Amino acid sequence: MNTFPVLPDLLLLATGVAVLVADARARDEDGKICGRLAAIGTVCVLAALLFTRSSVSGGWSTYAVTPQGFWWRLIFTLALFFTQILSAGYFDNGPDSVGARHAVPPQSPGAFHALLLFCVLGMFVLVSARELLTFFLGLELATLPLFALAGFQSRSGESVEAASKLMVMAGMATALNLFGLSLLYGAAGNLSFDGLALAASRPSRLLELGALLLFGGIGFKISLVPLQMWAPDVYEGAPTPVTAFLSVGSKAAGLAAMAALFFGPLDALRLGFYPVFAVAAVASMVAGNLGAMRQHNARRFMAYSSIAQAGYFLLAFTGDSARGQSALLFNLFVYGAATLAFFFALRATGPKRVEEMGAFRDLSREKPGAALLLLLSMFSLAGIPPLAGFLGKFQLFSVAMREKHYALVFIAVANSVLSLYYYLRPVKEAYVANPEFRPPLPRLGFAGSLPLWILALAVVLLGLWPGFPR
Amino acid sequence: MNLPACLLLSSALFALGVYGLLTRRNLIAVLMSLELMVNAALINFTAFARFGGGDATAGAVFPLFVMAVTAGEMALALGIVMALQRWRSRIDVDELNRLHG
Amino acid sequence: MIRDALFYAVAAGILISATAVVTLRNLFHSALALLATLFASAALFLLLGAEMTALAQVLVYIGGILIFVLYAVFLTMDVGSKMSAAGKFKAALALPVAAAVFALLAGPGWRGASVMGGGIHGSPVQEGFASLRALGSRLLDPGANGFIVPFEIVSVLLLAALVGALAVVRGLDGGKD
Amino acid sequence: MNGFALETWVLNLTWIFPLGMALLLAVIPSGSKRVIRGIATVAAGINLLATAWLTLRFCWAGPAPDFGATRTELAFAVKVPWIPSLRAGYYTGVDAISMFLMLLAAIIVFCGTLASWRIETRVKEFFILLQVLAAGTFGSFMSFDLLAFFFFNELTLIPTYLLIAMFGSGRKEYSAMKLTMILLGGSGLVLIGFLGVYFEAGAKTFDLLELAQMHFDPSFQRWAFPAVFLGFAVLGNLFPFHIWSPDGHAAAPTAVSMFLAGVHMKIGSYGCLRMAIYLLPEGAHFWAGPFFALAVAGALWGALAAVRQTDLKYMNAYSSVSHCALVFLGLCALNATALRGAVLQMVSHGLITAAFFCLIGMIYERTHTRIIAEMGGLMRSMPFLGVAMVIVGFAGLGLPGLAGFPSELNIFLGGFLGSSPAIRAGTFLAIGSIVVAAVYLLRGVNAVLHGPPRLSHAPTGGQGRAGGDATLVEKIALLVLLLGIIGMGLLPGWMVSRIDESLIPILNNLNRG
Amino acid sequence: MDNLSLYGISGPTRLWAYAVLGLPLLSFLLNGLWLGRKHSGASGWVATGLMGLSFAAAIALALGWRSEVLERPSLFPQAAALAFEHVWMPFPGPALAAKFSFYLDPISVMMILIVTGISFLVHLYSIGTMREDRGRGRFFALLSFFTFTMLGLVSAHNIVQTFFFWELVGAASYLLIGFWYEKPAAVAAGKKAFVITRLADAFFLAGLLLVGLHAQSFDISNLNAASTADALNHSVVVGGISFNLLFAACLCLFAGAWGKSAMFPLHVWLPDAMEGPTPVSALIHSATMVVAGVYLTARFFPLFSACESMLRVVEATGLITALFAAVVACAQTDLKRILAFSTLSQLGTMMFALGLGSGEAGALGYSASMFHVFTHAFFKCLLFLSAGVIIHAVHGQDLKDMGGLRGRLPWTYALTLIACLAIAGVWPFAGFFSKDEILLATLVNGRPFAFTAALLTGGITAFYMFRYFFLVFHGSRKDDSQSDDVHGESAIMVIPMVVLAIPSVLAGLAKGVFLSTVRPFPALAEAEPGVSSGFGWVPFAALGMAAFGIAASYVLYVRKRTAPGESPSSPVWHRIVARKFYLDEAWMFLARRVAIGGVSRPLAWAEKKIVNGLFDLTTFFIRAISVLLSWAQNGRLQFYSGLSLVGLCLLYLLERGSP
Repeated sequence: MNTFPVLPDLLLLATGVAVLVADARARDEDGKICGRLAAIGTVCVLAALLFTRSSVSGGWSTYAVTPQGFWWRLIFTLALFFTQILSAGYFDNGPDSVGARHAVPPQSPGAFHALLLFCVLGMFVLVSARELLTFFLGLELATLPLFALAGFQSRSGESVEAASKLMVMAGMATALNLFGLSLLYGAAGNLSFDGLALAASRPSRLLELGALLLFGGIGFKISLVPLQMWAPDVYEGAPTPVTAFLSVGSKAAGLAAMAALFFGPLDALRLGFYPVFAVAAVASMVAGNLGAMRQHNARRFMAYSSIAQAGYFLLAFTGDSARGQSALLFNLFVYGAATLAFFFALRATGPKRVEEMGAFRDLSREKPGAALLLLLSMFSLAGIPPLAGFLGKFQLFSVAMREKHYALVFIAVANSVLSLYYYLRPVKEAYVANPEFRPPLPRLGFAGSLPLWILALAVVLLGLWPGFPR
Repeated sequence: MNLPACLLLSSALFALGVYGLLTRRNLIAVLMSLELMVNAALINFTAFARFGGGDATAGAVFPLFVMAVTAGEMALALGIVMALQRWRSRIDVDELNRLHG
Repeated sequence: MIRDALFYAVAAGILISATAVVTLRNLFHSALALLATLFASAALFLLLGAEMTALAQVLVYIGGILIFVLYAVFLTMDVGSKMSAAGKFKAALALPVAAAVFALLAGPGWRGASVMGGGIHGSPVQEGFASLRALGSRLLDPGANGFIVPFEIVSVLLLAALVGALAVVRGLDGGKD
Repeated sequence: MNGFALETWVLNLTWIFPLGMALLLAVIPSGSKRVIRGIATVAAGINLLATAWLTLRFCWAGPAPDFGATRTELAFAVKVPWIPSLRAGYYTGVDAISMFLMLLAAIIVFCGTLASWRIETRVKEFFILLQVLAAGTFGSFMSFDLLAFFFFNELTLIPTYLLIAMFGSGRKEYSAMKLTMILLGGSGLVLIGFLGVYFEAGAKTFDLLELAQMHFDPSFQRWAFPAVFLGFAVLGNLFPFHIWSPDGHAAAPTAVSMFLAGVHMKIGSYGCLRMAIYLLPEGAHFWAGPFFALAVAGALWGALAAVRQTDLKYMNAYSSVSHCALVFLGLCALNATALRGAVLQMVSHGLITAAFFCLIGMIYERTHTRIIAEMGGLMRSMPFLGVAMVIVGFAGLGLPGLAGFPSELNIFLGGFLGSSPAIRAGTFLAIGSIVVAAVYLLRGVNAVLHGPPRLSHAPTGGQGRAGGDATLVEKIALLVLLLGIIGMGLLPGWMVSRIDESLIPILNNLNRG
Repeated sequence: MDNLSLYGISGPTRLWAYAVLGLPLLSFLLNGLWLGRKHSGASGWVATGLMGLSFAAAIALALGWRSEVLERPSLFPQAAALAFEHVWMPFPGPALAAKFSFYLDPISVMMILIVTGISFLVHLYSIGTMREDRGRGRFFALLSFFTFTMLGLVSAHNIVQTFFFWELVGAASYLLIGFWYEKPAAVAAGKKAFVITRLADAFFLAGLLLVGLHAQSFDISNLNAASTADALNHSVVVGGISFNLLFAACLCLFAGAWGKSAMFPLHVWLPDAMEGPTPVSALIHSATMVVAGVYLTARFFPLFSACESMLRVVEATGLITALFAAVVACAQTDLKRILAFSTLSQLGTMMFALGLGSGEAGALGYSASMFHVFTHAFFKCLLFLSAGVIIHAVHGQDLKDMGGLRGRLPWTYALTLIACLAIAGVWPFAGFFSKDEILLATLVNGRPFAFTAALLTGGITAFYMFRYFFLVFHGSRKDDSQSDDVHGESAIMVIPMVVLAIPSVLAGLAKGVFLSTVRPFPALAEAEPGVSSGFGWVPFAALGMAAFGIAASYVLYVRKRTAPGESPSSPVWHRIVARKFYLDEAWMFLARRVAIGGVSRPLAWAEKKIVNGLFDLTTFFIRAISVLLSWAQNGRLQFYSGLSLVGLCLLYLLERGSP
């Protein structure tokens, strides 16, 4: 029984608890200690991850750390880390959209950070699960805190509305998942992945229905059509760091879940599920891309973008599992970097909650660095070489193309082309639109702009040297 | 009493939950409908445990965890309902439409 | 035979009370109907031989969850007040959806499971599969078939849920004070 | 990386250097416009000299490429692995086709830089973007790896969009968007085609020359060829996919118009030749007819549409449609003469159209109008520009002695060499476009330069911003272009022989089936 | 196909060839790049000097050619040689290459002499007329450029070279017609000239490519070989239309000549081209460039004569043009337009002479035509130069404003008379001999209709030339008030005219040489004597017609003092003729209404609305869906849930439904 490989998981848990304790004790300080503690913990987790990279746990039938899992955990942890940076100072001045209306004392970030950490712990569990119960719990742990996070600014109507919608839709997804899991259990006779894999080798309708329900339930997390409709509303209503986390961390968790099942025990089912994957992928791309065209709210815009991206991600499931998994992971890094970059650029337009695309107006003059980051982010998301987004999509397309799904790839490429239309809009605001009077933006400083440059480098360099994950 | 009957029952319960989910205007009622759906899944687990003949204990354990999770979910829901209550006099889901488009 | 009769009675009870849950216009009545449904489910679990599940159903669900629900009901509205009825249009749309979902779920269950008959994976009836002893040993077993890890995880989950609920509610009071 | 010849280094630096210059420009404060202009100009000048030197080395002193029946050696080649998992490599080198197109690109970037000296707002951004554009173009022309080519080609997209949208005029945002979307659509088709080729060849390599040795299944070629060809043809301005170009050109700032029409489109036609026809020869044979018909239609359509334009830039844009259609005419005739003509036409049209856009920009800066009817009699106040415009106009209508003639001669001859009477008849029709070219070009030249001078923009005297003739910088820009136009018109022979050598592998592939 | 090898001329003579071509080019470059802008005063003299040297070199070249080729029996019949030949651009194929060559045979030597000589004189003359023009540097540069390109054209042995310079000549013509670029009429005329000739040249290009491909060579001697005609002589079906390829190819080639020599109905550009400076008209639009079409036809005479119907086309075109232009000239009042129509008429005459027949008899027409090219160059140039003096003197070019200039411009008077007599074909002036030969050739070839038409044309020519002469110099002066202002005759303008007058009188003496050396078919040279016997009456008939024309003109304009130009009382036919049969209007209609209005305008509309519209429609469609999606995203939780579940059901159906 080797606990060493789960060191990151334990560290994550410990950090979460430590933050809670610190939050309870450091009442009078404005809670910065919590944020710092959380960040330090996250860095430790990152270090531990790298340290334990090559180790593989054994012994538990429920929980296993695999080499593949390392990359997933890395994604989750990085998403967490950047979300923490993004949230730094976010709650200092009160809830953002209502901040102007009510003078609200700063809200404690302790709970926020703890919830984030628990959420990521859930994701860790998700990718380590070797049986359905743990899997389910991981999924729930990765989802439940999000309600609270989305509604964290409980004085803001939008935030609470977002939380409610998220809660109800997630509840429905949970119900679907549960029903699906029960059918899988029924079909396999036990909960372990191995048993499930055995059952999947001789498909039954029970199994297929179960898989489909799980597809739906997990699809909710990756905002996949037909369970994508919560995303725009929740993204718009939730606090910006939470939106960022939803679009990167949570989506990654959903994909991890999808990969855990469909590249794992249900691999044998995937071939038969091709139409489902293909149609859901195409529908997501179309819904996301067309929906995004008319959006003026930056976060709502990103929601549609993330719906469309979910569609591309799904292409990974239409081909060979090893290649699919690797393409999925790579594209997640790429997508994550670009999406976070967008949110960092958004934050650079001011500390307040920013609603409209107009926030980017004239950014290229005032903050060329942030504008460049935005540009790179948008073009990367659109999949334009030489940025990382291209290679990400290229690998996804390759997976489908290798299986000669020409029509699917054609539609995906066409959608990718179409997507540039709206991805250009923030760029247009930042670079092209005529300046309007605005109070000068606050300076970011070195520490403030460091993550921007890191992300920018990631968006560029990942596109040029895609040396992982192998 | 056999497996198909149980599955039929759970399906019907789930469908009733869906109906409630889609029609109830009060958020708490909607949550109650969700509970029905979850309960349907629990019936499934138990039925499969009873009639499936595989690892029956696992099927009995699962509902216990689900209940715990649901409890947590309800706690959170209560918090959100309270927040919503503060903001809206009535927790009518049809009025939760400020975010749209 | 008696078990069958009991089963059908319980099933009818579940369905009727569930129908009441989703149709009654008084929220409080609705909540009471849910109570009935859950009790009936517990009875079903008993019938199926899962005593511990039934017990947990009564303790956790009815004792815990439903209290939350009732609390929410009391908190948010007058007990006697009625919800506005679901619009006819909405109901007309929802009914076919619910029917479709039923068909979706019941179809394979009906056919698949009936083909397999009882005992898909071995002997169908295992008395005591859900006894306290069986469950307890599995839950706390760190070994190959144990659920010790999920057990730990669910505790974290509950902690997270509580923290979340508190955070949301505490935010209403304007931060920590 | 040791052991490469100096030329190889220089070749690869032609795209790295502009990127470096872009970085350098990025750190210069945006207020010091003169410094920025200076650096940009020097950078473009160095690149031009380097490319010219390379061309000389290539033509007269370079290692004689060994064009065997099966294997092609590129000059100044370098091949290193890049993405091992995809087996994509960084594979660069030149043959005559890419060498001349690179020279063209260098000339136009240099002249475009000079022509952009009058830009006063956001100078820094402008020149940075221009450098990136240059880097992408150079990289495209020297890449012999499909993926790397695609990378470089797309690298031009972002700066193009921004340059038009930020520095353009008129309906700039609409035009920039339209251009970007349509071009990206073309790229999408290309990508699908490339993926198809890559997987059809067993996902072993992206190396163009290796892929070209594979015998692809004819039925595969039949669907892959139109994808690749049309994808590139969109960029190459083939009718009816040209719709991005008139609006794009009209809205773009001078340097970008020059670049778009002069170089960027050439990447498209270059891709049609190098990727589509080379890799998928049987598909080319199968599809040559329809695309030939499109080319003929485009030659006439563009020319006739140009006659009716009121805006000089639109006129030249439609003239480009017509002239680019001739490129495709040459490509689709699929024989040595026609292909050579197509390559020549790429270079010549690049020079001519860039010179024309350059002139239009300069005239616009003086008259503040591009509407033909609002101009007149500029010959007296700006004789240098006037003479240049006459020469360029003549070149555009294919006057012998100027760049347009040798290429058109080859294309038409190649067309008449074509396999079927329909091809020959189509060529005959396409020759008609040179008559229409005379109509619209002389109309433009006459209306702008000749006739009584208009008072509204009478010269204010002296060489300067308001009226007068070209400044020294502008003269240099124009002279370089004119030198190219005249030089190529008078002495096409030395280009032709090298181009013929480089076409051998393509023709071998074509004749294989 | 074997490439006929040609005799290469020796070193010194080759140098002369380079000089002939190089000196005008040098003049162009000097004037264009340097002298023209800074020292435009010197530019005329420099250009004239270089042109004189070029002329001298041409004479040296001709002499060299004569001694080396013409007098060498082995080479005599063909009398062809190459001074130099450089490959300009090779094409795939055995001998398919565009070359830059210098070809010497009788007609090219003749043309080289005419071009250099007349160009030299016109340059000299221009020093006088352009003295006060700001743009004289540009003028001389372009004039030299024209000379260079014209020389390149006539010396070509490769048809691509022909086309190369053919186009450049057109460009030079365009620039020189529009020399006064601020004068809208001049600019429009330049464009008209260029576009119409361009239209013809497109066919020329197609024709030369077709012929070249079948001959597997672009060398003219190969193209003219009998094997080329054989290779071409077959039927081709395109789009259901069957035609003979030889005829089609020749027609395409001839189309080039058609445009350049302004044959009916493509002639409309030539009268308008008179908007250019008079020296330009004298050099380009009378003596040299417009003759290029005739020259081209003569070049391909062996090829054309393999196709009988082709010759008929040539003949008919020439005849119609000759008669038509002569008739129209009678009613014109613009000084230079009269000369222009007279040029047209003469060009027609030269042209139809080429189409009279194949074989031995046809060769006679060929020689006569070339002889007429030779003589016509002098007297027509002289006419233009003198017209220039007149215009210079009275500041106008309308016959209605002139009269009685005999006293003021005595030199011009005398020289114009000589030229008029020459063109009218009065013995012993040059025109008599060449026209006589042509008339003879019609009869020898058995073409009485052509003979009649030619005779008639001769009469009309005499009539309108003397109408011109009488109206300008005789009668009363119209504008005495401006008399002080009138320019006289400056020496620099008169000297070239005098020089031109000499061959206008004496060129007939060269008839013998011409008929013996200028031959299309080398093999038939021996059979030449004796064909013209029995037609001794022909010269008298021609003289009679000329005399009749002159007399009629004298009666009408000296005796009766009929006013030129239209008056309300003029009959309808007069108006029709004066308006040139409304052909300009017809062309205008064709260009404006049919080509632009009927084709280009709807096409531009389609481009905007249909091709671009399709794109906009697509975007509209996409936007519409976008709106729909946006509407579906209505914020209603239960709508979302319902839709999700329906979607899930559909996915299940899909999964089940697919195999």
